[in-house]
Amino acid sequence: MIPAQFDYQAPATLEEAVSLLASDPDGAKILAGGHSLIPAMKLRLAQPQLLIDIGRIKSLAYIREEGDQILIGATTTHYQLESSDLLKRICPLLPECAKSIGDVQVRNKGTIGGSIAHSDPAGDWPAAVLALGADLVLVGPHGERTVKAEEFFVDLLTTALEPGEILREIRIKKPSGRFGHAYQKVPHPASGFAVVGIAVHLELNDDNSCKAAAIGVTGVSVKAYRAKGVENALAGTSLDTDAIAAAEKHVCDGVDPNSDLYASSDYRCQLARVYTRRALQAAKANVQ
Amino acid sequence: MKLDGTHQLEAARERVYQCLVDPEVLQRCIPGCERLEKTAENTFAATIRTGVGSIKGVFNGTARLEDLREPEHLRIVVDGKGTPGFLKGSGDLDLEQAENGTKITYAGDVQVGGTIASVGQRMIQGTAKMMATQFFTSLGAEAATQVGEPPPQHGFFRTALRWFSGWLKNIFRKQ
Amino acid sequence: MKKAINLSVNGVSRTDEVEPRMLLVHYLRDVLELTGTHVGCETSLCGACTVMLDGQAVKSCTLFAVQADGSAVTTIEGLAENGKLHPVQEGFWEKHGLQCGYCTPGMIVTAAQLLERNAAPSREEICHGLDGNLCRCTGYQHIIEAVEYAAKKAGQS
Amino acid sequence: MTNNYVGKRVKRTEDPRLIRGLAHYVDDVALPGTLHVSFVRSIYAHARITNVDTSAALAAPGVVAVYTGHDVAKIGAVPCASALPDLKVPDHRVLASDKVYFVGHPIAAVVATDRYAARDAVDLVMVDYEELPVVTDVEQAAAGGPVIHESFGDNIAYKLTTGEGDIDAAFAAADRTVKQRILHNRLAPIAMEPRGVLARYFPGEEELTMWSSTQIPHLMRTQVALMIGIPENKLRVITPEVGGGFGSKLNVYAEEALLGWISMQLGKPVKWIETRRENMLATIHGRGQVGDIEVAFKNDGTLTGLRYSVFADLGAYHQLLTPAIPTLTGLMLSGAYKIPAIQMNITGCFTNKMATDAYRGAGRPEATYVVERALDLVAAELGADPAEVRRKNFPAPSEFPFHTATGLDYDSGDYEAALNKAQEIAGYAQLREEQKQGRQEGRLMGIGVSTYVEICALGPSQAMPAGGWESATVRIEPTGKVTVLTGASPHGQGQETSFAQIAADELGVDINDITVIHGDTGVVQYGIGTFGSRATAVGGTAVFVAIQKLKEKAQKIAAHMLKADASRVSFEGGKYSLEAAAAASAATGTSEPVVPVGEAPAGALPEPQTEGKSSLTIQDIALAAHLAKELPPDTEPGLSATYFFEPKNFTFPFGTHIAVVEIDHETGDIKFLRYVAVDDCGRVINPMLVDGQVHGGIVQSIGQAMYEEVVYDEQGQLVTGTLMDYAVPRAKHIPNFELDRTETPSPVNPLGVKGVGEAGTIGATPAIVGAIVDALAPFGVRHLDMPIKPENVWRIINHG
Repeated sequence: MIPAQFDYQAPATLEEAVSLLASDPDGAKILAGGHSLIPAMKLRLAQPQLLIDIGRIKSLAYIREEGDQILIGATTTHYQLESSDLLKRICPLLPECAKSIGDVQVRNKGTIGGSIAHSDPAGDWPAAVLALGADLVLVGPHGERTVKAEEFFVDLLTTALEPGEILREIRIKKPSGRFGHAYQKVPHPASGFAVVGIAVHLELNDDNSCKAAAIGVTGVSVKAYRAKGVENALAGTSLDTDAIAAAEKHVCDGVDPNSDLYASSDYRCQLARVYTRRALQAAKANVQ
Repeated sequence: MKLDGTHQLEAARERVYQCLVDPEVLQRCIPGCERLEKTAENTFAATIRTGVGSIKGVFNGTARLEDLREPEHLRIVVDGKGTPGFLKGSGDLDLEQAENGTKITYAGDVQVGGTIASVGQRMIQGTAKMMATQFFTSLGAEAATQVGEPPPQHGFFRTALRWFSGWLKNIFRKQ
Repeated sequence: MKKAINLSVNGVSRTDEVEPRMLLVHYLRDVLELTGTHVGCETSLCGACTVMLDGQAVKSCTLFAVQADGSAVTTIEGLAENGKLHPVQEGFWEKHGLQCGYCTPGMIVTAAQLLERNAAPSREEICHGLDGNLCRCTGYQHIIEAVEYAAKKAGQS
Repeated sequence: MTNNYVGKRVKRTEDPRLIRGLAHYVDDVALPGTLHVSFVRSIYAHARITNVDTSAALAAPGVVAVYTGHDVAKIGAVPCASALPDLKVPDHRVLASDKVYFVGHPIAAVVATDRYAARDAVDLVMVDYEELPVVTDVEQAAAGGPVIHESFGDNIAYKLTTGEGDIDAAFAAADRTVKQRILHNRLAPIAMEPRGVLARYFPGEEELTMWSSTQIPHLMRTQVALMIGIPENKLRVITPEVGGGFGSKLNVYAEEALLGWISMQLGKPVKWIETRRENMLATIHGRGQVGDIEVAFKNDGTLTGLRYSVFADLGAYHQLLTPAIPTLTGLMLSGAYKIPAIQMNITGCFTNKMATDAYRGAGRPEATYVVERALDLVAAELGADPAEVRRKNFPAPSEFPFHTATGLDYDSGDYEAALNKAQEIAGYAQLREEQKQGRQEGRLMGIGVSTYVEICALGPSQAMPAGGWESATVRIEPTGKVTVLTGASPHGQGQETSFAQIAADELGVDINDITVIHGDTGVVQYGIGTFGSRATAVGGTAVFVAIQKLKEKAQKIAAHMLKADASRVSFEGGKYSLEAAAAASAATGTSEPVVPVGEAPAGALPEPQTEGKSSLTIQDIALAAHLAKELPPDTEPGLSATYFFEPKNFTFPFGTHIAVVEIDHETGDIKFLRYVAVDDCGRVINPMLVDGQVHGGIVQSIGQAMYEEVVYDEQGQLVTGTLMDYAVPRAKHIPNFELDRTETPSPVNPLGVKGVGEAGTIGATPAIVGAIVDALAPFGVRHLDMPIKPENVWRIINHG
């Protein structure tokens, strides 16, 4: 219940945060909403020497349109995303995903950047940002770089963030044309984490055939991933029952599914298949 | 918890075996191993600072090599205790000469206790797999060098990157 | 090293020096002696510690007091205004939404947030809104009815 | 004032403080200079302790003391109050010194100036262990696994056979028999407030006050006094607000005695508040049985015999009632049915786990579950409707008191009435029709029926380890305020309200003039506590009878003051009046209260004015009794009465629960369509409180049936160590409950109440499991073990 001692800094700017982090890249941790880190600290599984609280950098919390992109600041809370009218209009997958994270208290304080940087294997955001093909903007002592979501999630709780780097922004290409979306999840009855979570971004041709399907999967493997097998199987199809049934089978291709007390690996795969289908059907049904 | 799998290393079996019984190499390959001191024949005192993401712990304990049958088999037995609990494990490693290197088949049993056991339920298996992968990836890099050459650099992050690129290659190979 | 914090709790301005690791819930309970906010788990799952931080329901066990520096906190003790119970408090009393009372402060604060954002929630929306709060006594049915009562009551006034 | 509170939905008097956050639980009690305790606990399930090095911890900032097992050897053993023949009782010390027997076993107590420093120092205590082989499976433990307590030679704590009737003959003569192995998952009670103790020793007075989150303040006082060697009358136990117990606080724990002892050593207040992880590790668990149920029956469905052979997983040590819990299972194996021969064979075994003990229902849910599962198996075997098989075996209302082959006499009941009512509310016939239709369309819908009976109002002292009575003192203060002191120690059940309802009706006073006090051994006469659905049936009865005693005295005083023979004075609506005829001849007077008590000037007691009055309120009498100027001869001043109620029998509430579920055949997900419960808990004092008890109980059943399970791995590590993995039901997991009641008064107590605290937990589990199994009947399923998770269901659907 009680964390080990640490030092605390609340820089006013991101630059300050980067230089603080550079002072001790191993012992320092970035604190955003704290909803992944603080529970681990209370169990003393994480004992950082220094917490750099970026929650006070006001300029890091935003949702805005810029050209054909949606820019989301790292410390934007789940609730801000859930309740954003702009996003409901132009990128409804994000609010839908946000709504299924944890509970209202967690959504009020937890941040999208914290969640993505922590890369919990059962976190919700990784699935959504993968499905939306997001770019993640990382800033470090040597400047800024952009990493594709697909390359960002490396392994269990392990990302492309180099020591000393901070996730600053999530950039998403504004969905255009005829698109549908869905995030469907089996929450663990105790923790609320995704046993399986499927995010779908679906683009249709004028004849209602599938132009492109992007599917982010969380909960199934040690890290979130794009279900390329499903995506490839759907491309060009009419998205009818048979096409979806044929495609859903590929959702666990190439991954070694997790197995735990609640769900064995083959049951998890079954859930992934079923929820892939349900998410696809839901996405198809809400195409504008 | 059972842990098993196979790894393909691009090095000759004898070389891989040498690496496995070389404490200096082992120290570099075991993720987070800060100290590996010989205390008796094939027995070492070890300090391992390891973890995933922000979850970290320090373990002190012993590592032992058993059932040495060069160049085809050995068993590694580890036992450590630390702030987040304890970990114990043993793994049998079988080395086979394969087409372009060595195929290692491992079968082990890992036990954890204390906090990590009671709170880390959904992550333990993933962590163990990840550590095994890191170990064998590093081992592969070590074995790819010749005796007397400087060892490869493979800190935690580099190892992960190397493993990641290897994984990407594998994906492409499959397709 | 201790850090100075300055915040408003239930409308009263507070200044203190705290260890950075001090959890907000311990600051409220042990330093300010506002013991209505409870601790029921250590993994952010029970919601007994819920308070309002700048108008948003948060789990005060998953926040350091230093993070609340400069903020306004409302705890269960500050929910009734001028001695008049908040409609959710009334609902819990009227509908027997509590038994042992331990989860109740967190449950009430969370329910208040729910009604602020959705004045007339459905049963399903109430359950979704209370997903972060555990109760082991009531079986939730009376809690749901209490929130429904409060929604109706607030709608009338 | 003629009151009619009993039977009404009266809002709780407890609530104003609770809903405003102004109530005090143990951790809310702050004393200056309090030291905080944190425990070093074993990370191994079975090991020899070779060394404990406390030097670094002692040197840490803020640390005042560190105690290990050897330091506290003088403290007596943690008590076990169960007396079973040939029971093996391990020497359960408050801190382990040589060996640890389960993960979480306390090894050292660190005392520091604040809770942060205490927690930090725990990490600095170095314990060296030598691991020993572990046994966690109860059957392996029985069959000769590693021996936990070496001196016993094996892990079998006791074996017991109970029951009446010729069981072998019953099975030999049966048309048919069924047998099923059944598992009762180990559960964690998870009271929302973890345990906690604050102890303060007064060196001058040589008195120790302990605030503890317990269900049994007086029993705890007795036991802790014995353990730490303080005279019992120098120890005061206060239970402030208690945040739920469910049996987990019906115990005396190592930490309680230790905190008292530490405070005496240091002469300072010391506090320990359990963390949730400690709560999962080292607060008792419930259930944990595995066994075979066998039933003998005739082709027409008549039950002729029942045998249950069970291994009870007791854990590493006995807590207060550990070995007794499975014996309660044996008592209730007749269920709501006429079964001529019943036998239970219990093998209680030690395992390297935390002790099991009383968790809501305490042994009786296990009985109801196996019996109800057995009835479903009989129905399946016969192809009969499960409700009809039950109906066939009910004793008729005229057969009560009904003697069972487990040796009990059920007090009263009309089981069929409850079944009929539940079926009617559920639309049972229509549901079966819908199910039939649905099956043809591939829908997996299931209906589960449970017609339970439970044993409550624990109980006659002969059957209880530490007395089964309950006490009450009722006192009317000079100002007319009524104080009720109850030895029961409610913690959320609402007896401050329901006892006030009883008192208000019986005394004819305003309910707001009544204060119910409990949970302070310095204030309240000795009592037993709140558990076993006893507080109202036993404790409420004590209040009721104490009031009658008080009124007898008041009547005498009233007669004296009214200058009439006591036999001519009647009591109604809070007033003693001369009988109508006598009143007519008496001087005319007002029947209004003669002393406007509430308007008395501050600091002065009004003088009772009785001259010429024909009636007096009981509050007038109270004042006169305290002034003692106008009392009949040989009458003690004051107006209070104490009563210790000894129940002659248990009570036997009953009811019917019907659960309707539908299963998603692709995911195995289980959804409730309906939940109907008709409970009969005898006379109802406050229907709102009764509903609340039933709701809460059913949801704990939902937890056991579908979500909850304490899981240890083979090495004895607790893998469900937090609420991240141990799933307590949330609001989204529950159906909309449709409750109703029948009301069959109990003849056992004058209130006619039976108790309802555990009914939901006892009656609901088999209905839920029955419904799930029924949904899966097309796959040939007859039983599934709990918790039934979606994966289990999916496996059945997809793999048979």
